[in-house]
Amino acid sequence: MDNDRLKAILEALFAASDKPLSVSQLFELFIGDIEQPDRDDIRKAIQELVEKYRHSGIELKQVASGYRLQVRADYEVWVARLWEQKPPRYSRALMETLVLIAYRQPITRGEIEDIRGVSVSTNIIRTLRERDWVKPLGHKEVPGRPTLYGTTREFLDYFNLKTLNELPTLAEIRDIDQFNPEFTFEQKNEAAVN
Amino acid sequence: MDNDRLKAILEALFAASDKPLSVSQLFELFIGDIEQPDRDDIRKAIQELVEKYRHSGIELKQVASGYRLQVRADYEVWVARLWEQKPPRYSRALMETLVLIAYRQPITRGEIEDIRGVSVSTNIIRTLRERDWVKPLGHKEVPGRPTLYGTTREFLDYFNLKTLNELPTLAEIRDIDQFNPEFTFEQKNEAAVN
Amino acid sequence: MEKGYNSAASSQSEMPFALVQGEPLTVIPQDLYIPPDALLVFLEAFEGPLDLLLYLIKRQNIDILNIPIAAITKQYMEYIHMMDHLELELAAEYLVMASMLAEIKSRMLLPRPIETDDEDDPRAELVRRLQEYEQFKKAAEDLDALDRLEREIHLTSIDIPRFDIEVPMPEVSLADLMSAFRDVVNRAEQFASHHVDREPLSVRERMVIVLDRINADEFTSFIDFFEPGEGRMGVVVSFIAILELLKESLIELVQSKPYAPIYVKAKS
Repeated sequence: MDNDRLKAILEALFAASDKPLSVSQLFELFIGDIEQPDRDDIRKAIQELVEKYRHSGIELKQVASGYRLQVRADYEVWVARLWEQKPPRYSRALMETLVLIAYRQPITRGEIEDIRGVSVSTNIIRTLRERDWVKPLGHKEVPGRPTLYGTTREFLDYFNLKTLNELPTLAEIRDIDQFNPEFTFEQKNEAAVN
Repeated sequence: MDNDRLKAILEALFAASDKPLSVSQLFELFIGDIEQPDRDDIRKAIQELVEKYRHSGIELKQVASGYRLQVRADYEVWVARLWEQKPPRYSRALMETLVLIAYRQPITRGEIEDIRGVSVSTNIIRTLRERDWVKPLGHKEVPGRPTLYGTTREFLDYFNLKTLNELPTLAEIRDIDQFNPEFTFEQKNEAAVN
Repeated sequence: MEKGYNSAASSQSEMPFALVQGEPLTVIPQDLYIPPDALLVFLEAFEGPLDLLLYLIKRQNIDILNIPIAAITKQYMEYIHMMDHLELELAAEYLVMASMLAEIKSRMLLPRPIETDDEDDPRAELVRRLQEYEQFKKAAEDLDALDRLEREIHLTSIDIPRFDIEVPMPEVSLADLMSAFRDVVNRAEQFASHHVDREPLSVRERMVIVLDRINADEFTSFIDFFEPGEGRMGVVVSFIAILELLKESLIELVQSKPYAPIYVKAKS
């Protein structure tokens, strides 16, 4: 298949699909065609499309579950004027729970509560599951067999990420003994004297 | 405003909008901006965009109420395969929203959210309205004057009902559970989620 | 929250009032006064005891690795007492933290026996937890700042013209709908205030029909809503529907003088 034609077909598919499309999914859509492109043809055409859209209001972006056509964030100011409705807002409690599941998966609700120092409301877990950002991965083999949670591809897709590695890095935790040597020293001395 | 920038913004707007946009509508979206394009700037940029998309899988097409980006009909064969591969399904959240509108109409989005305990996305309401199952009935006289929703004749037709009264009552649903334990709704739930 | 940090920090004076272990200690109980209403909002802004502690520490630019336990405990307890005084429902976690702080404080004051030579600083566990929480609190802010769908990024909504092949619509069966209903009712029962299944649907349906027929500019005659052909039941249903709409302030009834015709219009 001619490369320009393949690009146009892919463009039509990305435009028509409301979900990201992976190279494998795209490959399967051509099965049975006389001129069937192979996976490399598709990858090459996608790269050219990404390039083609580089200076436009749209971008072809790779996220966790494939590529999708999306409106560039740069033009959000004008796009927002199209709609009356404000984007959904999520509470701090929800974002903190989500971030703990993302960085510490698999994690139980109890473990999240330990780190946050407060209980996690059922509503938060329900909202996260309803949004398909979080899924149960199994049960932890401790008394009560609590559910272990992890994040989904949809979570990465929503936050415009390809992999969990693209999440912002965590701040470092400093060790109390290393950063406060005099204090510990004095304490130890005092203790030794008594 | 620089012509390339204007083109990119217009592209973003056409891509984001689910309705055609006219030159006047577009012009109004820029009112208040420091660099406000005039109608002729917009017309010229649109013509250039139409040209830009001439050899692609998408086209910027003029219809009665303005311009819209659409998938080119030449590629319908592949687009149709996309749906064969993945028949569309409604989410659990959409079904629950619909059911609350059916049983509790007239009802506001906020009331639905109170009962469900999670927020209802704008998309859900939009989908239900596009499907013609739900319509706005007016505004509730409380702060913010939220829209009240109810179901339509098309909703009854689709579910083969003459009146809302033919919807089963809660007691009847519970009876089904009791007398047909093997036919539990759980199975349906799972099917709907996947 | 950010606002809270800034305003508190600016009203902060850093005069050390005591030296503990060679470190200046600043305790400013005076600045704890906040009007009760504001306090309520303020406390709701905290995600729990760790968050409150971090706030107290940040406000005074204290190094998290060297928390003046006595001072922080005192301030923390003042907040707890205020919450208690305002009869705010205090999450148990706040009290657990209060006792943890008290314990650390007493262990810091008491000379420690020799056999606990290897023992860590009594504050170590608290510091670890505070840092860990701070780490994820920051991560949550970072995640929130990422471009995301529905906010900075939007999916394209490119039309698909009517092809010969029809775009399939999702299929829904009445059983699917009922299963959703059952779930939602079960859930609503957890909230005592909602009763989903109380009213007969015929009234709800009639309410919608009434709303459909009226608007805010025109008057519709009250009696037009009653169809004698529907029989007694139908008339009663219509009447209850109108009363219900009136109760919810969705419609207005207008009568120019006694015994004059009654008109219905949408509340404008």
